Amino acid sequence: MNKLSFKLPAFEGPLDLLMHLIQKNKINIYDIPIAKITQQYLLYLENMQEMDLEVSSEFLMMAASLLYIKSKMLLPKHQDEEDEEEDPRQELVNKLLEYKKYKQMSKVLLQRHDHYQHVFFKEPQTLDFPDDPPQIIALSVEDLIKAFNSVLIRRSRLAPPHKASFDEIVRYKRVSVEQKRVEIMLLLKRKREITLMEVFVDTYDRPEIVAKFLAVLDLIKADVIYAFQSESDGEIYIVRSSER
Amino acid sequence: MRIKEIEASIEGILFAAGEAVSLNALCEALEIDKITLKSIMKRLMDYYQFERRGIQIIEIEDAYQLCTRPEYYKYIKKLTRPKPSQYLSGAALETLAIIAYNQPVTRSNIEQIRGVNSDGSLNKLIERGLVEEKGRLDAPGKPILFGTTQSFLRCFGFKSIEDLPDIDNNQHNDQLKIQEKV
Amino acid sequence: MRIKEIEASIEGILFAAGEAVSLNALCEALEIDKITLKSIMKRLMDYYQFERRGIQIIEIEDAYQLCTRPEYYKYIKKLTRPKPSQYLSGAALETLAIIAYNQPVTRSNIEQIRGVNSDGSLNKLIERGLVEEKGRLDAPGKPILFGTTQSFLRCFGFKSIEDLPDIDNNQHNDQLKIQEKV
Repeated sequence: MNKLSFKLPAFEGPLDLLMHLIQKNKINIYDIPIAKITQQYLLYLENMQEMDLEVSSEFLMMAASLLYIKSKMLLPKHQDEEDEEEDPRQELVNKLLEYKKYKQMSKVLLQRHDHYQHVFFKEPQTLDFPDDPPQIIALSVEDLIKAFNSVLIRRSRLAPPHKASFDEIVRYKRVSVEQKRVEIMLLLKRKREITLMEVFVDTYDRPEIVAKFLAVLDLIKADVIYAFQSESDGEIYIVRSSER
Repeated sequence: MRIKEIEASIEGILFAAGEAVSLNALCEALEIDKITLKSIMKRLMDYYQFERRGIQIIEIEDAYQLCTRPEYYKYIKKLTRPKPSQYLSGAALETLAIIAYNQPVTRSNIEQIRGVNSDGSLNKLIERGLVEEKGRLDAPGKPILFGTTQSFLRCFGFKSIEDLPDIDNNQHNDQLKIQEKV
Repeated sequence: MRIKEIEASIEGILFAAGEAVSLNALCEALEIDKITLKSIMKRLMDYYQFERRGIQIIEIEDAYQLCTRPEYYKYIKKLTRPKPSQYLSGAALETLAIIAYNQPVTRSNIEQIRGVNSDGSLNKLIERGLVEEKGRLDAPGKPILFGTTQSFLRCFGFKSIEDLPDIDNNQHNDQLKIQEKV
C-alpha cells in the first residue's frame, strides 16, 4: 500500500477507523479479510503517530486484538472437533455493527439538530402578579390622573399661593449663587479664617441664605475653600484651600 | 415575499425578540419600506384584535412588542408563581404622575409639588423600572433628572409620552381657583 | 368558556410562561379535563400549522411550548443576537445517540459501544444541557447513570423518547445474516 499522502481524517476511535477501512475497501462487514485490514490499520496508526495525532490506548488495544484474530484464523482447524467453533471475527463484527448503528443515528440526529436549530424560544418572563389590588397594568390612566389631581388640590390647600399669583405685587428677586461665591471669597481675602456664621451675617432673605449656603457647598466641592471644626459641635471655620 | 409570509415573519421576530423591536429594525430585516410595513403592522394588529387571540401586538414609540391580552389574565395568573406583591402605594402613584407630566424633573421638583419628601416613592419607582435617570440638570449641585421608562408606557398602555391624557385644563382651573382665593 | 376563549387563554399562558407548560397545569388553570384539553391543543396546533403562522406550539413530554417556525429563521436571525455556536462534534453526536437509545447508561456502557473513552464528549453534552445524571446503578462502585434531558427533545424536535426513530430493524436483519453465515 502506498504511503498515505492525504490528510488523515480524525477518527472518533478504533471502531471508527475500522469502519472507514471497511468502507474504503468495499469489504463485506460479515467477512472481513483480517490480514488485509490489520495491515492497513497498523499503517494508519503509524501515520497518525508520525503526524503527531493522538493515538490513544484504545487504538493500540484494537491493533492487538486484530493481530490476535489474525493469528487465530491462521491456525488450522481441527476437523474432528464437532462443535462449531465461533468465528474469531464474530465479536469484532458484533461490535462494529452495534457501533455502525449509532454512527448512522448520529447523522440522523445531526440533520434534525440543524433543522430545529432554526427554532427560537422566548425566555421565560418574570411576571408580576400583585395579588390585591390587581397588577399595575390594571391601574388605569384615570388612577394616574386622579393621583396627579389630588396633589394639585392638596397643594392648593397646604402650600402657599401659586407664585404666579404674586407676580403683579412683588417682583421675583433673583439671587445668583455665583455672586455669593464672589462675596465669600472677598470675605476670605480680608480675613484668613472666618466662621461659617460670618458668611450669613446680615442675611435675612431666605433665597439669599440658600444661595450663600449653596455657594459655600460649591466652593468646598470645588476645593477652593476648606471647612473644619476644632471640636464636635464647635464652630465651623472656613479657610481658603491654599491657606490650609 | 407575500404579505402573509411577511406577517408570519413579523410574528416570529417579535416572539423571538421578547422585547420591543423598532420599526426601522423590522424594515431592515424584512427588506421593505416603512409605509408598507406600517400598513402590514396595522393589518396584523387588527387581526389579533379581531380574532381576540391570546396575544397581541402593541406599539410603543415606533417599536412593536408581542404581549398577552389582558382578557386572559386570570388564567395566566393561575399558572405562574406569584411574585411578592407589586402593589404601588398612593404616594408612589402620585410621584409617578408628577414625573410623567413634568419630566424631566429633579427630586426637589417632586418634593416641591408633593409638599413632602418623596425619595422613598422615587426609589420604589426606579426599582420597579417605571422611572429612570435622564441625565443631570445644569444647575448647582447638578441634580439628577428623572423621567418615565418604556416600561411605564407599557404598563399604562401608552404609545408615547405625548399620548398621556391632557390634564392642563384641570390645572388651569385649579390655578384660577387659587388666584380667586388670593 | 367557549373553545375560542380557551384557545386564546392557552396562547396567552404559553406566551407568558416562555417554557414548556405541562398538560396537567393547563387543565388545572383552565378547569377542563385532559381529554378535552388534548383535543383543543390538537386543534390549536393544526391551526398554527395550517395558517403557517410565525409561531407554533410544540409538544414535549406531555407539555406544550410556543416557539417560532423554522421557515422564518432567516428573518429572525437578522434581528436577534446570534445564538452561541451550537456545533456538536461527531464524537459528541455518537455519544448522544448511544445515550438516547440506551438510557439510562453508565460511562463504561458508552465506552464499550464506541470503543473509546468518551468522557470528554459526555461532559460536553452535560454542559450543553442535553444529557443529565439520572441516579446511580445498583452495582459495585455505584456508577452514575446518564440520560437525555427535555432540552434534548426540544433541540432535536422529539415529543418524547418513544418518538426516536427506530434503529432496531437494521440490527435484527444484521444479526440474522451473521447467524446464517456462521
